[in-house]
Amino acid sequence: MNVFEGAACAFLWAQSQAVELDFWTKARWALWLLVGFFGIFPGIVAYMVWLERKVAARFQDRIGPNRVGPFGLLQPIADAIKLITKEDLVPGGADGAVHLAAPVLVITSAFLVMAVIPFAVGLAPVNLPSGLVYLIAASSLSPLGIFLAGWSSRNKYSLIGAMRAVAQLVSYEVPQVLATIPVVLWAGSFSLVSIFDRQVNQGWFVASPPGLLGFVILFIASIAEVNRAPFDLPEAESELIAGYHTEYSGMRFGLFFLAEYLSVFAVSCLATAIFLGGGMPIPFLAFPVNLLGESAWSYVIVDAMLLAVFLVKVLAIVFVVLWVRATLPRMRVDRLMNFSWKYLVPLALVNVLVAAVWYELVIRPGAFDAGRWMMGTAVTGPIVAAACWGVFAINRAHGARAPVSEQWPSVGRIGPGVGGRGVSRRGL
Amino acid sequence: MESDIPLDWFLLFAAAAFAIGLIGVLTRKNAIAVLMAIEIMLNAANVNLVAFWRYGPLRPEAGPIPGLVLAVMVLTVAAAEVAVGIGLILLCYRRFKAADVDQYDTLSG
Amino acid sequence: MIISNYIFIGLLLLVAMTFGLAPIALAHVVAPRKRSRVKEVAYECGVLTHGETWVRFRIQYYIYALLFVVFDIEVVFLFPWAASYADLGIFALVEMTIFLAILLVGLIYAWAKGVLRWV
Amino acid sequence: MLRNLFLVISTLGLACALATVLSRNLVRAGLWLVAFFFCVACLFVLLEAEFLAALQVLVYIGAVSILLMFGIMLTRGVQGTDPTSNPSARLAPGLVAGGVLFLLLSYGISRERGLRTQRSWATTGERPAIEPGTEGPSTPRRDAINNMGKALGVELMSRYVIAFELAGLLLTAALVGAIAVAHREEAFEPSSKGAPASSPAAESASVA
Repeated sequence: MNVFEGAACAFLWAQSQAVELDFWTKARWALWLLVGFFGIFPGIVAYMVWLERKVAARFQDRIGPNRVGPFGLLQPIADAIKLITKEDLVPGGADGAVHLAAPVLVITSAFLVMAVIPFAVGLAPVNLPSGLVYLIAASSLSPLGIFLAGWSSRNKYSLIGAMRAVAQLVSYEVPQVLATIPVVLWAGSFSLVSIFDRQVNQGWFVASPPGLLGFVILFIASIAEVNRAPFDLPEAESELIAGYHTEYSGMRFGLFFLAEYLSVFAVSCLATAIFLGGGMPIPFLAFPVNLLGESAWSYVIVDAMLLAVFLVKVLAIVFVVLWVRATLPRMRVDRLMNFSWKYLVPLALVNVLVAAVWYELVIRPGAFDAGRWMMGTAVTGPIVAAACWGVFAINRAHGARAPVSEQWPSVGRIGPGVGGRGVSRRGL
Repeated sequence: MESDIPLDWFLLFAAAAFAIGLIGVLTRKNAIAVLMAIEIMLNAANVNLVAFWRYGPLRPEAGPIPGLVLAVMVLTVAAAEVAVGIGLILLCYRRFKAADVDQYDTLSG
Repeated sequence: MIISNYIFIGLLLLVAMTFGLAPIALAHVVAPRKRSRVKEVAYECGVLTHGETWVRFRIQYYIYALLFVVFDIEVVFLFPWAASYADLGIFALVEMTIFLAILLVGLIYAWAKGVLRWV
Repeated sequence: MLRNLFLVISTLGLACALATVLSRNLVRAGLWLVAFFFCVACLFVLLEAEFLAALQVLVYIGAVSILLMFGIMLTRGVQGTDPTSNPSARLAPGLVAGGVLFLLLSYGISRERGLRTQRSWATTGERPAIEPGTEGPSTPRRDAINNMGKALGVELMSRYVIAFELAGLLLTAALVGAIAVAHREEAFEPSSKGAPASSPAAESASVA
């Protein structure tokens, strides 16, 4: 085994949870930290911004950035230079240290989330045994940073925006976390690498009724978690200027901006890794790992393909996020909160139990095959559909009975309850 | 391992944190600050629980992780305590227009 | 050792903080600095700031945070349950159904009480 | 190396705890408290309870601190300063009480012995080994440490199932009780004539 193969093997088989602090581990970590986290991920994020501007422009029948470099490809670099050379303003009454700490905390949270994503076989920075809990814990740091940003600015719009943002983030964190529980249940492990391995054997987790519902809930809640339209209430510029980052300018604002896109990338990676089968190109077909026999080159080629498929999936999710932003208007604040607590949370709770039923029907008997899958779908599919229908029906009935206010139209049919006569404020 | 951390280091850390929490409970007037100090004390207790679980012998009838289960329960109770505590503080704030524990003196003759 | 992984996490924490602080430090060197009173005023739609920065927040914020804390703790129990479900079987499903039903009572109470509305 | 790491983390943690207790600004106190929680999570990692460390960050930093911040915002001026707090009057007796408690506890720690092993706590220098290849009675512990989430689930579902269901009951009781206590805004609204209602910023309160 020559040096290259040794490196490749150390690189690829660094999958086990217990690592030794030998030379290869340290080299791998240094590579991840200096090249991955300092170079590649910020680069990807910079070009996501470019992509967003291009895509949004196309949706609006414009061209988008096209002056700096071919197709405007150097635009992110120009933006970075602009942000760095802007004056670094701190408002007079602000709490200086906290004002500085807030964007750093937000971007730290976005970075830490990426540490457990398995991009391909062996291409996870670390494989923690409680990786998913770690990931959720890391992502739960960002509401605190946003709150501190709004609080430290000493500006009432910042503070209102921050309080709203935190209320929204914590509300949507609940369904987001609950939606990942079926995955843990089916894989029997929190390690994202084990979750990927399990999907190699059993097909993508999204390919089952509870998995599909979980994926949809995770996707919606994640859009809200990263403050993207139609859930970008915290920065509703018509009411709150720029929300919690009103008083942030120059590079400090740039950090919030970067953290937002980094979070979009991270949640896309998370959804891909735990629901969409990671780098597997076809839902139920295990990828041939030793394409060219048992050699290091074979693993490298297969890994490159897995990585490419993974990134294509992530790109597709990111594109859908941009598409949603270009299509849907901003939600009203009361509906935003309702949607989390009255639709997503009950559905996610039911989904957890349905996922256990799916486990009993399909996974526990062993020997995953098409017949078992069809049987499981026939049983759990109607339950999931009925749960969705039931939640919507209850909400419509309740919303029609107790509208929020006499002026504000309620969801549901226009009936006698909406006109304002005999409206009960208490409801239900 | 060649240089393990001694058990009593953890215990001393927990004792010091607990004492600091006690200082907070005794000196602060603001009810929320008192709650924060109580959280410090509960965390100190958790450190003790986990340290004893890790260093002590296991009893077969208590399972492999009795200290951890207890720590998770402390976590639960601490969160519930903060939730209800802040609810009560809000109620008192509306009634007495103050969040200072000294001003809740309706019961004092 | 499993704990060795957390050395990486610690290093990543340092890298992330560097990544956050370095551009600000760079901007501190590169960017122009011209202080003036007007620039330091809080931005409120272009007029001078009006009144204290003292907004009275509504109790709803607390209610949502409270619900969040309760459901976060629920997740603390759901995660170990999900990870160990393969070893446990139907009995665990029944236990978790009871647990979720108890918590759902709380959610329904909040809903029926009308506190789950923003206005 | 581990010992140095412990010393750094615990010193930082105690400093943060002290800052929490002494800080006059409540939001800053909350921020120091968050740092203290993080240090405790690091200690859990050093104790090889990494699942609990993740839960610590998730629950304390992610949820409890947010609740505390909201509580501060709902009861104080937004800058969170605590103008009525006059720590100097009580600081001395408080410090004395804390110091005495710490001395008592450390005396106890230096003298106490383990219940079953009869080993002094002060001389317990090493923990039961879990390195792969070590046979003997520490095997269940090794499994639990290597897959802590799973072990916790099994324990909660079998041995501690009553505690688990009671925890659910406690959470629901807390939720219902806190809502019942806090959700009486209308009843106290007319009597509120503090600074906030009369200030011009009350208009923005309706935005909030």
